[in-house]
Amino acid sequence: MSKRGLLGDPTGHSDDHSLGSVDLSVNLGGLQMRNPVTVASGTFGNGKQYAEFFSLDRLGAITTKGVSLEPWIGNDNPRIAETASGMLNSIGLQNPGVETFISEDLSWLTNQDVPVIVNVSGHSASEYLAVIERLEAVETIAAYELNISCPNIDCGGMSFGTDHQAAFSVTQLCRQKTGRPLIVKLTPNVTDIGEIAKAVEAAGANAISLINTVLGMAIDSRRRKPVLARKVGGLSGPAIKPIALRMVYEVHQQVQIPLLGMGGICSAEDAIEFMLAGATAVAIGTANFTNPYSAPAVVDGLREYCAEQGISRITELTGALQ
Amino acid sequence: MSKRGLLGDPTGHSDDHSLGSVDLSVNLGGLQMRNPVTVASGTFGNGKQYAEFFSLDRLGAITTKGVSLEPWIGNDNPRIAETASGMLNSIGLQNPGVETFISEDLSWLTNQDVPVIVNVSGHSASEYLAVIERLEAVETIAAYELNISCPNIDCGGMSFGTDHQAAFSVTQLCRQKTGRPLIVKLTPNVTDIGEIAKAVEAAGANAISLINTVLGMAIDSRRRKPVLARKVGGLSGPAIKPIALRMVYEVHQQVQIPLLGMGGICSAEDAIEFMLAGATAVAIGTANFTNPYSAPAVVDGLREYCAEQGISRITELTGALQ
Amino acid sequence: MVNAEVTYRACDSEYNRLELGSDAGGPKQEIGIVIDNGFMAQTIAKIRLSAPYIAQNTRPGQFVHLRLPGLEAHILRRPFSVYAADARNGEIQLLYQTVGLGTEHLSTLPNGTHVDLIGPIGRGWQPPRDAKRVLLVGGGLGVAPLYSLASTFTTETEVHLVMGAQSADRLICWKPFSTYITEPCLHITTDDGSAGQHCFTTKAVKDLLEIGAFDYIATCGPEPMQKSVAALAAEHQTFCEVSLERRMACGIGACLSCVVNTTSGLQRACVDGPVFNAQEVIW
Amino acid sequence: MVNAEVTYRACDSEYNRLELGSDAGGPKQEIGIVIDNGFMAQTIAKIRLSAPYIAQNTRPGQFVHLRLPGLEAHILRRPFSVYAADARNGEIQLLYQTVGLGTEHLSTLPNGTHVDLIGPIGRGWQPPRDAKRVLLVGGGLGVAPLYSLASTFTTETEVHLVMGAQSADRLICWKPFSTYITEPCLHITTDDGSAGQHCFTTKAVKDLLEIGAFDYIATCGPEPMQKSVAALAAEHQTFCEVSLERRMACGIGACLSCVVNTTSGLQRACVDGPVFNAQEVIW
Ligand SMILES: Cc1cc2nc3c(=O)[nH]c(=O)nc-3n(C[C@H](O)[C@H](O)[C@H](O)COP(=O)(O)OP(=O)(O)OC[C@H]3O[C@@H](n4cnc5c(N)ncnc54)[C@H](O)[C@@H]3O)c2cc1C
Ligand SMILES: Cc1cc2nc3c(=O)[nH]c(=O)nc-3n(C[C@H](O)[C@H](O)[C@H](O)COP(=O)(O)OP(=O)(O)OC[C@H]3O[C@@H](n4cnc5c(N)ncnc54)[C@H](O)[C@@H]3O)c2cc1C
Ligand SMILES: Cc1cc2nc3c(=O)[nH]c(=O)nc-3n(C[C@H](O)[C@H](O)[C@H](O)COP(=O)(O)O)c2cc1C
Ligand SMILES: Cc1cc2nc3c(=O)[nH]c(=O)nc-3n(C[C@H](O)[C@H](O)[C@H](O)COP(=O)(O)O)c2cc1C
Ligand code: FES
Ligand code: FES
Repeated sequence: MSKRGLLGDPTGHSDDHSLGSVDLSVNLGGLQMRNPVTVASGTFGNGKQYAEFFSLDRLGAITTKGVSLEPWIGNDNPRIAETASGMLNSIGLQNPGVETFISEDLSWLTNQDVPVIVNVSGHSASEYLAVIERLEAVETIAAYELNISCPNIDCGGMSFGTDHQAAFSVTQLCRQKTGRPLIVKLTPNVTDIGEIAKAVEAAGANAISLINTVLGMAIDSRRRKPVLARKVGGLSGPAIKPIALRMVYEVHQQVQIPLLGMGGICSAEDAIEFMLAGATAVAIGTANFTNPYSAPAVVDGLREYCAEQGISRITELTGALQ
Repeated sequence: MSKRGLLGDPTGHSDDHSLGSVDLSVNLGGLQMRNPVTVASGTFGNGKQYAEFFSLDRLGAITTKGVSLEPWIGNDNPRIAETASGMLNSIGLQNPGVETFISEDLSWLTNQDVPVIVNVSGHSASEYLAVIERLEAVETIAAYELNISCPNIDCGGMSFGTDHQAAFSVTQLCRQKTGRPLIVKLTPNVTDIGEIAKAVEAAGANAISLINTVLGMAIDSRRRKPVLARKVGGLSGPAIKPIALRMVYEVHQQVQIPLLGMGGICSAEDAIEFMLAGATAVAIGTANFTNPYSAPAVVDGLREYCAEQGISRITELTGALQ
Repeated sequence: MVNAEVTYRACDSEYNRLELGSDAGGPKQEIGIVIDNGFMAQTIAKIRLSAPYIAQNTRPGQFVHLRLPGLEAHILRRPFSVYAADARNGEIQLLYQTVGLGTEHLSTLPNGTHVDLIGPIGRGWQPPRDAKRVLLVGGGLGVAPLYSLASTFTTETEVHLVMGAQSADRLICWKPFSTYITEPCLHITTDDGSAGQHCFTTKAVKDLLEIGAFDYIATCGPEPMQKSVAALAAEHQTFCEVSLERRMACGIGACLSCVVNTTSGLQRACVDGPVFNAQEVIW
Repeated sequence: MVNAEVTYRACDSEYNRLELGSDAGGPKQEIGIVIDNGFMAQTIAKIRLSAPYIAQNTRPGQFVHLRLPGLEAHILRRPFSVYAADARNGEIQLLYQTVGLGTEHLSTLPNGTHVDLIGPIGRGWQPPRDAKRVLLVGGGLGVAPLYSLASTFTTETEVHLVMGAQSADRLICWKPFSTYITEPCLHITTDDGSAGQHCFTTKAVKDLLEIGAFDYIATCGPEPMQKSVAALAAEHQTFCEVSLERRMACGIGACLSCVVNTTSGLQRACVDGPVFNAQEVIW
């Protein structure tokens, strides 16, 4: 975490000219990013809130919260619980539906001079398709992230991500609807992540996001109740970083398409670990809550690391584990 | 964590007589324990080391490190890495083999007035069987814990625990060899833990241990290398508690046999959370490294909690989530 | 939004630069410095922090989102109402109850500790500008956001405060309120009768509403209490605002962890609240 | 195990109650209190702790396993050699280099901080009882466990110390050693020549071994250096001990995270070491 972020005064870009020569740009399956840092879906609203803290064009891309065909009301409260170096959430993909999303959130976001990745949810393959069809009409979208991995809704979501055949077919159907970069986001709650990754690659995904949250639970020993209304939720934050790194490393060895790594990233060092394991780009999620400047601080830190280590193009780091 | 433990002076039992009336005893699938607290295999050596800190008869049982037919040398160094609120290990089940185990470790341990659970490992079903056959000749063993879940050896270990048919058959074979309580230890690295749990129950297991470590990885961003020589390892400690609690909760709803819960337990509150989720007994693992008095401190804390909450038999807590 | 123009009491040193409901500065991250921190009662403590931006921009009812310094495994911030803010010397005060590891740790912070804050956050109280007779109802720590609200009324307004706690030793000190509220308008209740009236706050509210009409009721405290007060207000056709607590991750409107069910759909307690029109809340 | 009976130097206030290799008290958990803590060089600091049990029972070469206070997400203890122990006033000293978050945090602990220690741990140095000429070789922080070893020799033993560092500003202060080692026996090397001889420690060791025979060599520091020293010792048929660093979880022999490959199988650095007979180590 850069000192700047901690002191609450991270104004503008890191303008140190000695760092100027580092090329931070990456290409994530057709999505061109000025640096490898985006945010994790659902942790950044639709950008407006964080734009009060820093200019969004400092990031490589913005990933929106999950959007579905109809409005979803999400789960009951309490929706979050803190755990050791992590948190559980059971938001349940609350969102106003694709129409309101387009008219309200997207129209603002697409004026921020930053590529927009729209995270897409559905209860069924046809819902995913319908959302994408509707979004195809909007010119300013840079890529889709297909969330087939949400542990917080009863049907759909994670069930696509735990079965390689279902993952293949929903990806293939969406692929047929769009020429835009299609990123498929996988769940870590599986026995063999490589099998699912290979299936979505075969179905035409341009990139893979890893990882969504890990299924978990918190209990209040005094009240003898689950902390979350939904009882179980998705674990995120530093606690899951080792799990995420392992999955990125494993999947990188099994597919050719680029990876968007996430899970507990708080600092540039964390981001570099993901890139070394095989990620082309990274997303900052839960860390936004701890420090709203996390994402731009990671960008600055990556630039410093590259300058320090004599790396001229950050793409050199991807998979460069010795 | 009790203050006593922190001050390094936890002498003897908690002798507060107002707490005397709480019945802490539990029966774990035929294994009678004076309290629900044992230690997690591999984190407690074979007891001798911790006996320098407290009398082992304060615990409900001791679980030995994994023992195999022949000596195993384990993995290369480094074998551990620290992660946020957790650690990775890739010890790789180093052990001197069942003969030396019996003559050296077991003979000492069985004089400590505490039931001994022997954790059994193998590369193949026939190795598991051979170890159990050999151990059947030793009278002082209270129960077996079948480790079909170690992520740190190449063949065997986890592969039994990720496939419900393999889990069924190795459990059934072992079942046929022994009348002793047979506890089967499962891996969390699966899509559907309930399926595996039901398989081992059907095969005749008397209890289920949950969870072994979660596959993970740590990377040194400066040296651009994995921290562990084996690259990947098993994540344990507070970071994984939410994952473990969720699995105990889920399995408790799907099987009738009792559960031995573990994964990040550090305090009596943690232990109670596991019991509320459905565990009959609990094991202290990584916490022993942080505080060697963790296990007896949990016993004392459970007694205090029960006294405070007016619980006369601790078995009331099992599955008592509202 | 009601944009109240208020003339301030002479004795009111706090909030003198703030306007109720005006569009003061939005939330920023600010590193506060502990000036003073200590227990006031059994489990209730007060912390004073130097945090000029927040002190100058907070409106009554808003809160700060505080990162617990030195608790690295506790990754979430903690929301606390701003109890008092002094724009001139750049200080804010928070009242807090030690209910868990975070607040217990908070109570150990020595003077000089740097504390990472985000604030001021949220929609504050929106009393009608011409309210003549107002009733503030605080249960337990719920009085925290009411103190600064009390300070905003002019002498022309008759301000009543009902203040309840389980027992005398858990009662927040009411003395500071006497700057803004005259003795007969101060109604103390305890569940066990160890101080003030021996009843729940709702009983005292009920009695007051039966004696005379109010133009505005503001309440904060345990949700069942707020719900009862809201029901009483509805019964007496009185405009009532509640301040709701929800577990919060981001605290700035991004994560949807803090939603409140209202007649206009799900609202976020952090930025659409924490103060809501009581009649719009679906309990 | 060699059970050395040594007569102590008059000036030796430390370790005066300890016997090399004797069965002193085993490891216990003890809450130490920081008496003094500060940097001595660039990234090298010294911490003095009150810890009477450990101070009274430590033998040269043993270590303590320290819990980082206030770093709750760092669940593993950190091993540090006991640099010096004073049995009479119950104090121990550790020398440490800030290499990561844990040691950096350690350097910020104010006096009075309580630090959870387990110690003394491990097999210490086992010099032959009748050694007439001994050579101690410390690279970087590797000199830490050599200071107390130096203190155990009588005036009848000629003690040489080779002490190396990358550069002058990373060199441990050698002054304390002059209590036990006379000036001509003190050999300083730096990789960049900014102090002492401009060479690696191994070069200095090689030269010394060529000039005259030693009865005992003890070395600690980077593993490649120790390996080279061990090889030189073997060449000159000199009994040599090394002190090996491994990542440690339990620190008390239970977890097998710290193993060292030796001619008698895998040994645990924490309890079977950290000091090993160099000829038994399979590098
Ligand atoms: C808008 C708002 C204003 C508040 N103002 C005050 C105040 O002025 N004084 C005061 O003492 N308390 C106030 N609270 C409650 C305060 O945030 C919690 O008591 C505090 O977070 C508990 O932290 P802990 O670590 O001690 O407890 P823990 O139980 O260990 O906390 C665990 C998690 O639960 C959350 N949590 C626990 N209790 C509450 C709660 N009641 N409301 C919301 N989240 C909770 C924590 O933030 C944390 O994420 C306010 C809450 C909100 C939402
Ligand atoms: C027996 C023994 C004696 C030691 N004596 C000293 C001493 O006197 N002075 C001193 O400065 N250092 C000594 N060390 C090394 C010291 O333990 C590490 O420098 C320290 O643990 C680093 O912690 P960190 O949090 O700063 O680093 P991090 O790199 O953040 O630590 C991460 C993890 O790696 C482990 N680790 C990192 N470096 C080492 C290392 N070199 N050896 C073993 N584990 C390591 C840590 O213990 C921790 O578990 C000794 C090590 C051993 C095994
Ligand atoms: C509050 C919250 C909401 C989330 N919502 C979504 C979502 O709508 N769609 C999605 O694909 N992932 C969602 N996620 C998962 C994150 O995008 C990310 O995959 C996960 O949190 C791991 O990254 P982190 O540890 O950095 O947070 C959400 C996570 C959190 C914490
Ligand atoms: C160093 C270490 C060694 C372990 N060795 C074994 C083993 O031999 N057999 C086994 O079944 N589990 C082994 N485990 C797993 C633990 O028994 C336990 O299931 C896991 O660590 C989760 O509990 P915890 O978080 O409390 O440590 C080991 C864990 C650690 C940390
Ligand atoms: S706390 Fe994140 S939206 Fe309210
Ligand atoms: S550190 Fe556990 S055996 Fe050595």
